[in-house]
Amino acid sequence: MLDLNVIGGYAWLIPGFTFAAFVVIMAIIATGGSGRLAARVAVAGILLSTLVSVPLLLAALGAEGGEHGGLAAEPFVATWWSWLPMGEGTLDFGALIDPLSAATAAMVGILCSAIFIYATAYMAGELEAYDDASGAVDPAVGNARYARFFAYVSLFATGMLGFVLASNLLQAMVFWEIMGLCSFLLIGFWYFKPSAAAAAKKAFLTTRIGDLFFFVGIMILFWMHGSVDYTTMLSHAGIGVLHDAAPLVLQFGPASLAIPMILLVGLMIFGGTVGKSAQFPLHVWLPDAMEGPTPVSALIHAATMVSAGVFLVARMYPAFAAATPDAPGSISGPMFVVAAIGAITALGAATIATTQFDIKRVLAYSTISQLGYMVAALGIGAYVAAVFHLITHAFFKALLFLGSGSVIHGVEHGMHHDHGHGHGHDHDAAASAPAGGYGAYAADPRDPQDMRNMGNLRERMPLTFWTYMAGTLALTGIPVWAGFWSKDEILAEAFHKGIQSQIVIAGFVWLLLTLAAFMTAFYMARQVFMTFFGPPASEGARHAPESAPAMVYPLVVLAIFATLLGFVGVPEGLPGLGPALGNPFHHFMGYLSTGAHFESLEFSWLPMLASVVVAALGWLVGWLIYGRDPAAVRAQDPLQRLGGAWKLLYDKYRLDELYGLVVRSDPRIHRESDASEADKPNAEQLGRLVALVDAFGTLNGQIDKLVVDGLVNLAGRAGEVFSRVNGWIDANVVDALVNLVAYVNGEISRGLKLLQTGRVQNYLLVVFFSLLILVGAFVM
Amino acid sequence: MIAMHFLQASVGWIRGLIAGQLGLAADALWVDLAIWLISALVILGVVQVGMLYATWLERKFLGRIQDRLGPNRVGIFGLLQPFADMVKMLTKEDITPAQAHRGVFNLGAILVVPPAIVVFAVVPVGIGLIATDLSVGFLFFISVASTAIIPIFMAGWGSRNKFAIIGAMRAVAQIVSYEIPQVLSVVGVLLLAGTLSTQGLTLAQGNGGAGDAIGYPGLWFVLIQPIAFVIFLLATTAEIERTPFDIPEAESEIIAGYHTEYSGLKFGLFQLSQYFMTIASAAMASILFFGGWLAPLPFLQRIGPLDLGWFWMGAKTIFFVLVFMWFRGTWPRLRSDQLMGFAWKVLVPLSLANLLMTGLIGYVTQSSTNLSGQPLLILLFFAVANALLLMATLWLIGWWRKNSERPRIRFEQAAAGELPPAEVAA
Amino acid sequence: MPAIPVWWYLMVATGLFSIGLYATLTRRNAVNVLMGVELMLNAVNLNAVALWRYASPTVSATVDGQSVQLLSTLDGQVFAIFVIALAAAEAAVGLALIIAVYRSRRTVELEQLDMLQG
Amino acid sequence: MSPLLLQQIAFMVLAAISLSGAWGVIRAHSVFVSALWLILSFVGVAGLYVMLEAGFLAVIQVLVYVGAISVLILFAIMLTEDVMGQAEPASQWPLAVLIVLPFFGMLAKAAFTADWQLSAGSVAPPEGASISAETAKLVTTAIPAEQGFRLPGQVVMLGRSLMTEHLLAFEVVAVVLLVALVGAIVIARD
Repeated sequence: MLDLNVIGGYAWLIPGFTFAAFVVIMAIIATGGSGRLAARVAVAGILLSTLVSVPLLLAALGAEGGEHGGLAAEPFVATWWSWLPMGEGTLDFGALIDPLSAATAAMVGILCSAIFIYATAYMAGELEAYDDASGAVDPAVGNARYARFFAYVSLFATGMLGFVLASNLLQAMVFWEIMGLCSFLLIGFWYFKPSAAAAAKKAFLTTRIGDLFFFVGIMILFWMHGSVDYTTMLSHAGIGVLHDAAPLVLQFGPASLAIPMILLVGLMIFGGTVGKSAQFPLHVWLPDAMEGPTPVSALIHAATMVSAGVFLVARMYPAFAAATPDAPGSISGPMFVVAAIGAITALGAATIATTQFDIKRVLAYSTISQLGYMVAALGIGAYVAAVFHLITHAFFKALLFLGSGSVIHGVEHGMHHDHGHGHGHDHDAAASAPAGGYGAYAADPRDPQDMRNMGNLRERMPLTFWTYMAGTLALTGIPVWAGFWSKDEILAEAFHKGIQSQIVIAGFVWLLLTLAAFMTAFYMARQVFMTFFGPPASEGARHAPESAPAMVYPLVVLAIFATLLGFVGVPEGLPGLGPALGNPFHHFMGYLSTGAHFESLEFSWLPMLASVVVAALGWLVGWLIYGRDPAAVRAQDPLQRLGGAWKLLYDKYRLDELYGLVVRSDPRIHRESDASEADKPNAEQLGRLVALVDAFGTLNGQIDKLVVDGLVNLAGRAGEVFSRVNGWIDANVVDALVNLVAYVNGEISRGLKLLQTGRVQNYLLVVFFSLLILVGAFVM
Repeated sequence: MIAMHFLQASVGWIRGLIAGQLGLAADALWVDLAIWLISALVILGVVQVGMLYATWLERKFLGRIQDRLGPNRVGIFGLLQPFADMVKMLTKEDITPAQAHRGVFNLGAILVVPPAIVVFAVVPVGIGLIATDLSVGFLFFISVASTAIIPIFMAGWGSRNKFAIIGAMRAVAQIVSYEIPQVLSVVGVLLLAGTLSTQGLTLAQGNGGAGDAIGYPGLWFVLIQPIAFVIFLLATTAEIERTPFDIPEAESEIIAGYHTEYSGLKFGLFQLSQYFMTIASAAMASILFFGGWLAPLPFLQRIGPLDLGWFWMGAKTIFFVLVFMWFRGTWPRLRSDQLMGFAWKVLVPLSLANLLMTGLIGYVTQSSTNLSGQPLLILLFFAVANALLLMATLWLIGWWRKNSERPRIRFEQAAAGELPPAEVAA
Repeated sequence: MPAIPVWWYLMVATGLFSIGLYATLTRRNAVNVLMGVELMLNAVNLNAVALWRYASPTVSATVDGQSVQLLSTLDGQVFAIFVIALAAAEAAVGLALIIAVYRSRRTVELEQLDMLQG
Repeated sequence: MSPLLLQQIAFMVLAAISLSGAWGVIRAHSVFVSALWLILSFVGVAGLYVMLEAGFLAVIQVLVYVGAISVLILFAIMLTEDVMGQAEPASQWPLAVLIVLPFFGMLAKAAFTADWQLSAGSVAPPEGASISAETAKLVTTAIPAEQGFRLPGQVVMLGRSLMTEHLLAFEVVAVVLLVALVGAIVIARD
């Protein structure tokens, strides 16, 4: 077996390889080298990282089995270099390897490898031909752009891996911000598209809000512990410090407000999560982030970076649970807020997803929803389940995104086949949309991302379809696929605590999450039926080819993961399967750094049955509405008959508008990203409104002329007379006084000026005169 | 230590002698006064006669160098020539220019002599034979010698004569410049001797001297500090404005420099002071580097009860006076810019390097217990260091010569048409 | 007790200082002003050395079998040495300034150097 | 004539030299002559240092003030010769008198009336005198020798004092001198 103490010492290679790849690619770009070479370097970098991170996970698995919390309580800590001497200790860059970081690092490595390989093919369009905003075509620019993509994603992988392995909170924050930067760069990868540039800015600024809270949290923790090392902060003693800390008392005159430190710290750290993991109310950036290339959506905005927020809460979980350090599963302190936010996000995003037409946008809301699941799970103390879902979700959501990318790619190629002109893919569709759009809620026939332009892809792209189905089944929680086991574990915990233990918040969470599960099945069914079934709705769908092998094989790999990964976390109580598999995931992950242990949940059929039933129901409803005649629903979504409620959902609860109103009236910040679907008021209603306004205006005008103007003119006359009097006084009294003051000042200054002789001896005379007086007073 | 006691004993003996003659207590103030008076008279007498015969010696010596006889009419070998010169000088008309500032003009001539005499107060000629053994003897010599430039300034300014003022300014610039390498070169010796007293400096160079206490062998410092000696000798030659450094009174350029307007007795005073300073400098060179009144070999120090310190001191002093004359007889005068450049670009860096070298070796040898009792090893150190310093000296002088000669080379190139016209015009 | 009371020295220092001050305040020529400053510095030095000699702490000691009082510090002299060193620096910079001013204005009369007049 | 009287006479002569030199500075009609008077004053002060048993300082005074600073002053006068007219006082001289005279009076009063807490001690025993071990402990700069302890001369003690307790000031002065040197060259060069 692999020895953690040996391989742990090489953990720096994990982010090191990708960073080296980044540096090499930057050199390639600087020297004008080949983009394909850059892609190969990036893939090589991440594969080497994976070759270290997977054995690291195996070594961590082998190192499990300590008496008091095992590897979690006694993690392997490596110091890479001492960065800053601070106070008594130094701030080190290093690695902390415990079950959480080892599992996540391996997951990130495998996913990044798959996505990088996929991207080499997906982004190849950049290489072939390139036209930027000015219309200039220059292959060298395309080449550099292709290479730049891989530079960015390599740097991103560095950030994510460094964040996961970080040994202290400040190091984590540094890599966290590197990720934020890469996210910004990659969302705005096609920066000449106004919508992409706006989306990048939006994502960057929105997450900064969360990061501010995060940083404040770090500072509070440093103030309390004198260190930002995880091992110091999150040990049993460190949690004790947090537990015993005096509350922060805010004084408002006579009233005072005492904020427990646990709550303050937890909420501040959670602020970072809300921003990064796109939780309500800062979730608005993530759907817009789909402006970036699809591999980026899969990598950053589905699988890794957004789950970094969840990872952060999981990492800091002992601090969140510090109110009851010995019963880690109980809900206390800031966890209420975490649970509520997570549940609201899960359901809210799922409802929005039911109304979207953009294939990636649906998945984006699905991602938000699933992140809400994880956050809610952490909030109700289902730590293991949350981490489990984090891992499984990363795989199947990345699979879905890559699948959607494959679909878009196919449809787009189909369109090219049809029209024989136009280059590039998802970026130029929106750019070429006519200014007026295609009417309210109608599909742009040239948009390769719109599900209403698809159909029948099941036959055109069979491998994509089948792998996509694996991801869908996993996401919707159909038994044996990975998502079922992880989602079921969350729901079981919520059910257990909420219904059986009568904890209100957990019950609330269970209710919302179950509803969200139904919604999930429903919108995924809708998506699958609209995309893959029925007759083709456009030339693009009709001629869509299967994607390149480099794109399909990663899908297959991920599909295998999405299908089978769940078996590592099958509840032990499940008859038959459970005892056979033994739930290794829980045994691996079930300890906290404080040494506390999460007991395995007693198995109960009820929540499992409930979730299966809900998922099945969702599929059923989805089939009833969308599955029977996909062609019709592509023309007009049946749910649109819901009217206002549908529009509210379609407009994402109009949160963007609200923020725009509150934060800044410039509509560009929130409107540009969906400029193609600007809502148009009904013309007829508009006409009536105009007539009414006209009549009112006429009446108003008369009143204005007769009454208001009269008053105004009267006031004007009076004002004029008064002003004349006033003017006289001003000129003869006030000005005279002012001039007098100025004159007196001038005369005094003229006298005082004489003191400034410019002769050094005069000054010296004054100096010694003063000295004479001073010393004289002293001597006498 | 032994020498110290001996010194005190001999002072006590003289003191007792005087007290006995005058019938006073040995520690009375009068005895001190009498000793001072006797010292002053002895110094004045010896130095004045020495000065007179230094002029004779110079004329004879230069004569030999220039293949002629020198004074040979007045007295045998012209030995009475100085007295004849003195009579001539005293009987010449004393002229004060009408435009001159009378007070400053006269004071300049008068004040130029005292510093040259006062410096002899710290010149020892044997055990106990020193006017005052100041603990800061060498510094006293330097500071008093440096005051000699004030009367030069007064002479130049008071004469109301362009040549006089130019000569005075040149003299002051030169003396101020050369004072620096002069002092810096001696600091190495002072470090080794551990004292500023001239008597102490002398004793430090003998066996059992003060130098013994800090582990150095009884050797003349010229052997340990040869570079410093050369620097000191050159700087001193410049200090006393002797050829080749006699630019302030370069007769072919500015007539006679700051004493152009002086005649008769006052002119004589300038000559007097210059010969005094020459003798004093020669004495100081022998004290600092050649063991002062110490004999070259121990058994030559005394004959029976008679200490021969005065003889050795006199011999060394006359030797150095001859050296100065030899310089005058053989070397051409420097150009003014060469003179200043030589002081600042060659002598000052070299003396600093020498000081650094001495300090380093002193530090190493005193801080290392292994070396403190090994004089030969220390001497080896100094030998190596001095060899290095000599190489540096040669390189530095070469560099300086190359740089100072560059204008001439360029001029010749221009004359030969080797330079482009634009550069010639520039 | 030394033969001369300490206030004799202090009076000389006071006189030097006052004369120096007068020179500083009344001389037209910048070089003359500098001379006044040097006089004042000399007065201060004299004061420091005199008070060092007369009023610095002593220690009882046995020298050659006799009990004597020895001055325990040389601080007054050290102070004076520093002042002299700084005076040298001051003179160098001051005279360099005077020469620079003379080059540009053809005068060193302080009453004509009043460019800062209000 | 006792040694005491002799000392007093010497003091008076030296004081007269110093003060008359200073007086000459303000009374001379020519700047050059002022400078010469100034030199006289410096020499007088050096003599007073000798009387105060500060021989090293006296020599330094002559070396630096007479040999260096005065020469600088004379040089400056020479270089600005053409503006040297009659050295008449500035127009504010009556005011200056009004300030200087009370100043003098005040300082003189302070010199007379202040309690100086005089202590009677000799500067140092004769160099080479043997001292007891207790004395050696008191005077930390004593050099051990075979037959007991020897006190070093004043110059040695001054050097040690500069290199130990006043080292910082010494270094600072060294830096100041260097800066002044460079600054003077920069200011005065063409």
